[in-house]
Amino acid sequence: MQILGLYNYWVFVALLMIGFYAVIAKDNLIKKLIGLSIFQAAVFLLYISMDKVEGGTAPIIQPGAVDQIYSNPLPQVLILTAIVVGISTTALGLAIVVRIKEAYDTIEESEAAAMDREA
Amino acid sequence: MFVTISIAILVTMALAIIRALLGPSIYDRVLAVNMFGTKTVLLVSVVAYLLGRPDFLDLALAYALINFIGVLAALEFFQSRLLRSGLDAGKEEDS
Amino acid sequence: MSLAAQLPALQVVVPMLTAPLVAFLRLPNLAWAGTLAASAMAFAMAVSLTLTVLGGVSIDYAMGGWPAPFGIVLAIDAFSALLLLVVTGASTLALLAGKASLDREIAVDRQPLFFAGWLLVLAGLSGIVVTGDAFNIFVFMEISSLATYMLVAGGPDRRALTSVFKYLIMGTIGATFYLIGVGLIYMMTGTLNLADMADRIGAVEDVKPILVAAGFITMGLALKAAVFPLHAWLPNAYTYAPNIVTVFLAACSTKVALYVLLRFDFVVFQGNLAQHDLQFAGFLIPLALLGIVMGSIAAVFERNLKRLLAYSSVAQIGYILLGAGCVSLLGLTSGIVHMFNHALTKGALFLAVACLGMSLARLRVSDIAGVGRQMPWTMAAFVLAGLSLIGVPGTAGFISKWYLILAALEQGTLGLFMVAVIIGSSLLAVVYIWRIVETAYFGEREAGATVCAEAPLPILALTWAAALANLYFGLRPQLPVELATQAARALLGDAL
Amino acid sequence: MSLALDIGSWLLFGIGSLVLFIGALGVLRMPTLYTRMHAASLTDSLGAIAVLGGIMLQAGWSLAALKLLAILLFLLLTSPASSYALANAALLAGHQDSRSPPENGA
Amino acid sequence: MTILFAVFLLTMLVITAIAIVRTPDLFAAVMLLGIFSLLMAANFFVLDAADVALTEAAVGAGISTVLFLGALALTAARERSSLAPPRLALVVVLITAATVVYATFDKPALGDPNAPVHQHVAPWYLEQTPVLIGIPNVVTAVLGSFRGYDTLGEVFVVFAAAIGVLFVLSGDRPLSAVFRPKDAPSTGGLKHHLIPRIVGKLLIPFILLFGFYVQFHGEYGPGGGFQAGAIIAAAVILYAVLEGEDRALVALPEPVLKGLVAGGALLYTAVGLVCMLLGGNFLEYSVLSADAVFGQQLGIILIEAGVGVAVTGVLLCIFHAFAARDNPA
Repeated sequence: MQILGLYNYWVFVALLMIGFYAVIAKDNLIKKLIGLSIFQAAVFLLYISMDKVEGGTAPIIQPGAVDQIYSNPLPQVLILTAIVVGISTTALGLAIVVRIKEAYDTIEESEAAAMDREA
Repeated sequence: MFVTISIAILVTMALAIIRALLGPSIYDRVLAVNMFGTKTVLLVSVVAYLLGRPDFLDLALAYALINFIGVLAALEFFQSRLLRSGLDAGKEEDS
Repeated sequence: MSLAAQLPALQVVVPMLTAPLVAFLRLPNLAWAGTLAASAMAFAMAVSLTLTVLGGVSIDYAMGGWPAPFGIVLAIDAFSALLLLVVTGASTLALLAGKASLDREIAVDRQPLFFAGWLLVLAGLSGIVVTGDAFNIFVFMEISSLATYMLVAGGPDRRALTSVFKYLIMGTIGATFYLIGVGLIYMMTGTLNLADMADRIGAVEDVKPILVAAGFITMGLALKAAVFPLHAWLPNAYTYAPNIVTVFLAACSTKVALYVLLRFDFVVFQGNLAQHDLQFAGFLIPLALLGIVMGSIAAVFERNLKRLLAYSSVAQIGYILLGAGCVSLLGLTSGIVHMFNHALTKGALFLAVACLGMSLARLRVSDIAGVGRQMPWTMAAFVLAGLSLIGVPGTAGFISKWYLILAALEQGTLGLFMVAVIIGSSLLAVVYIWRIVETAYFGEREAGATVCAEAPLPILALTWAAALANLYFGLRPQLPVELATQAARALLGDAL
Repeated sequence: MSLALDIGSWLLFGIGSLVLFIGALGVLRMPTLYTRMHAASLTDSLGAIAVLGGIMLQAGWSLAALKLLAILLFLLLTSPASSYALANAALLAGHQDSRSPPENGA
Repeated sequence: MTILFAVFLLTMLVITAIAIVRTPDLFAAVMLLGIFSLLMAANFFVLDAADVALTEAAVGAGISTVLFLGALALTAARERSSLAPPRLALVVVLITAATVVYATFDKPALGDPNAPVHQHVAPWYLEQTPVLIGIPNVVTAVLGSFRGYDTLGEVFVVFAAAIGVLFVLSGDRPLSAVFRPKDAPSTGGLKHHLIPRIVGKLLIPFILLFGFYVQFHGEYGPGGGFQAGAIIAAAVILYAVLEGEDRALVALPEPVLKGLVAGGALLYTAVGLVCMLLGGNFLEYSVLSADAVFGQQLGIILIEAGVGVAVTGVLLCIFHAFAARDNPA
């Protein structure tokens, strides 16, 4: 049960690796941003996995329910904020990519770097 | 009862993902995304009952509309690309 | 409640509130004036907070009236006060000096947006410095980072775009690493408040997640602080940013990341994790030494003036880290004093570069040949600040290096090696500064090159003010040293 | 009464599962894009009706049933619309399957 | 049982992520990223995080897809086949992974009620929210009041994104041209597709209504300013997709959008300052009314409105800035 009980965390590790690899190994700038989204989503999963309580339900107090166990609200609040931060970073990154495409006519990092060296 | 139907929906979702992975054309992928989205809506509705929190049906509604908007945005993307490539072709003929 | 009691919140809120007010103004000059006013107010508040803190009290402020650990509290001690002075001071100085320089680099209609971004950088950095909550640090780190990317992307060269993209990717990885670390600590302690974390972390039995958290937080912040070898984003970002943005960033952005790093490592981990010293001795000190050497060497061979100074910054970050790595009162004091002094030095140097940028189209070392005679005041200020960078006695740079050497000598044999590196790198600094000075004064202006006019008075006057501040704090170092000693004592608290 | 409702739900869920599965299989196995779309769009609607109808029987007269009805209406409106738009876009772009009969190809 | 669902969903998540990274077709990657987000959201839902699930779906599957598509339309649809696989990257990733794996063994198992996170701070929120704030949704209470300062920061993060995108995209043209391409032919949206157009236009009022419901129901159920902002923005984006961006800009002109961006951020900050003027700390809503609990509720409603307004404006600004950009080629 230990392996299954930690399954969320194994998936977190897997997604972290996949996203991180895409960010640092891919040459395409949009692919890097996609990788960054996966990388951040992995962290969301880490936090949300913490909030679960056995037999609990979402932390919205039900009227009349006695002895109801609720999940932890705090990680949820943090991740709400983190999701917003993630989309903001993506939007700004995409705007920069669009400008790079117009200035260099490529969205491959190595090609742009090669043009910089020539200049 | 809810468990059975959830499993059926999960299997459907998995098949939709396989189609999305296979492609081959971009339209196949949009089709798969659309199908996957509808199945997520159904899954959320069922799980809301499974968890005993019917007030979470709001989520299913939100998913349904997000899905619709996503598909239409993808279509507009095709169309603008089509239009643009048409224009480009026109330019080539002119020059 | 009196106004004084609200200062910690206002310190962040005033620049933040001004940002949406100026963002969509049609009048760039009004936007500039508003930004300057907010920045100056922030500086005044920082001075007032510093005076309170110097009295030996630290200030706590409960946001929303909720006590820690349930709400977010702001906690200001000597360390935060010192950083607040640096951040708000650099912002005000650069804004005051930089309007003319900015007009050359950024179209007038975009300037209000630019100033809004500037205010967000200011608010974000101040927010990081004053808060006592680990997740709140992340939020404000992202405000300042996003706004910084935007400011850097305003540089006129297209290479600003590629370098800012690299900065965005590395910065986001750093922030996400930090978030992972905070998550792991939260998982094991159930709290996000730094002080509460320090209390509870010692009681955790399963320490593996905590150790990994320490690693992730250190790595993430080292990325943000451009600690060697994670500095890859820094040289180009500084080089292609608008000149005035470079002044602001070089003076404070990496220092704030270092601030968080030191605060976390000392307050949360050092006293509570067995063998945490190893992280310093085995990891940060070697990186610091390598950074000092490699940064200085890269600076010696660099041809672009701004990138040369940026590489020098990589070396200076090494000094700060080296001092902190000694894990002694003297060492930490030297590191923290160097944060202050290096901000003064680099601020003045980049201001001088901004002056040069007013007359020169390109800023390679070869481009300034003979400029010393045509822009005597600018180059004189550059030389003065350069002396401080080298660490000549009588300048601010000497003070921090002196303390650093004293701290290193406490360390025994390893200390002697550190001293050798410090002195060697100072000699390298002599080489690269001399190379600039030689070219500027003894080089021949190319035939047909335009005659450079001296920079306009406002920017020149403020460059001189910054350069003279190097002299002032070299002769009267009491204020930074006092603050730094207090800060070091507070950081070491349990570990002493 | 509740037994009847339960049986009704089981029946609807059974139909729903079957239809959804067949639809998914069709999307996976059909040879060309347009046939795959055909499989998806038909089963999507019927599957949604069956599944949501089954839940509605369980929900009884409540706000939840109203929400379910809203979701169902939404799906019934949007699903064919997006299918149509998708097919139309593919057609306009001149998409042809490699396996489509020669007389259809231009 | 739900745990097994989660395991299934998580496995699909990993498969999708691998496929996203492997495919060289960027359009396919973006579509798969949409599926990835929906899976993630379904997973959050199973893990009892309803608010987060709503946000992830609206932002990840909705807004993020739209933005990526907008950027793809302006750049390139395919990734150039990559060179030799970078070994250094693999090494860095493997070291990172090994570190995290090392930590995993000591983590409390999923759902363990004795985990430290369930012992400290969080129980206080669950106990005190009904007493101090008097609303059922504890997430909204923590978000709006206990950690309201974080949420203020969040609003300024999106604000920074909006001005950042406008600033970056105005780098090579006057700022006034960012929303209006000079002579690009209007793509006219999906004007020729009658059925989606009619269905879409029929639905838009209901989507808006639903958005307001999510906004004001946030104290009682999953929802709140951010989710509502994303849904309302999505409704307007739908209109823009169907009728063309120019028509959407007539309905909500540029100054209005900018006003929303600045106004939402200002509203939130102003609420905090009013608390200060009334003698409380920053964002201490209790002083807003003689009845502290009602003051808290009033404060949360006001700041949620600020969040909703700001997010709507920001997302639409960013969308229009991308959509109005003419083709560089």
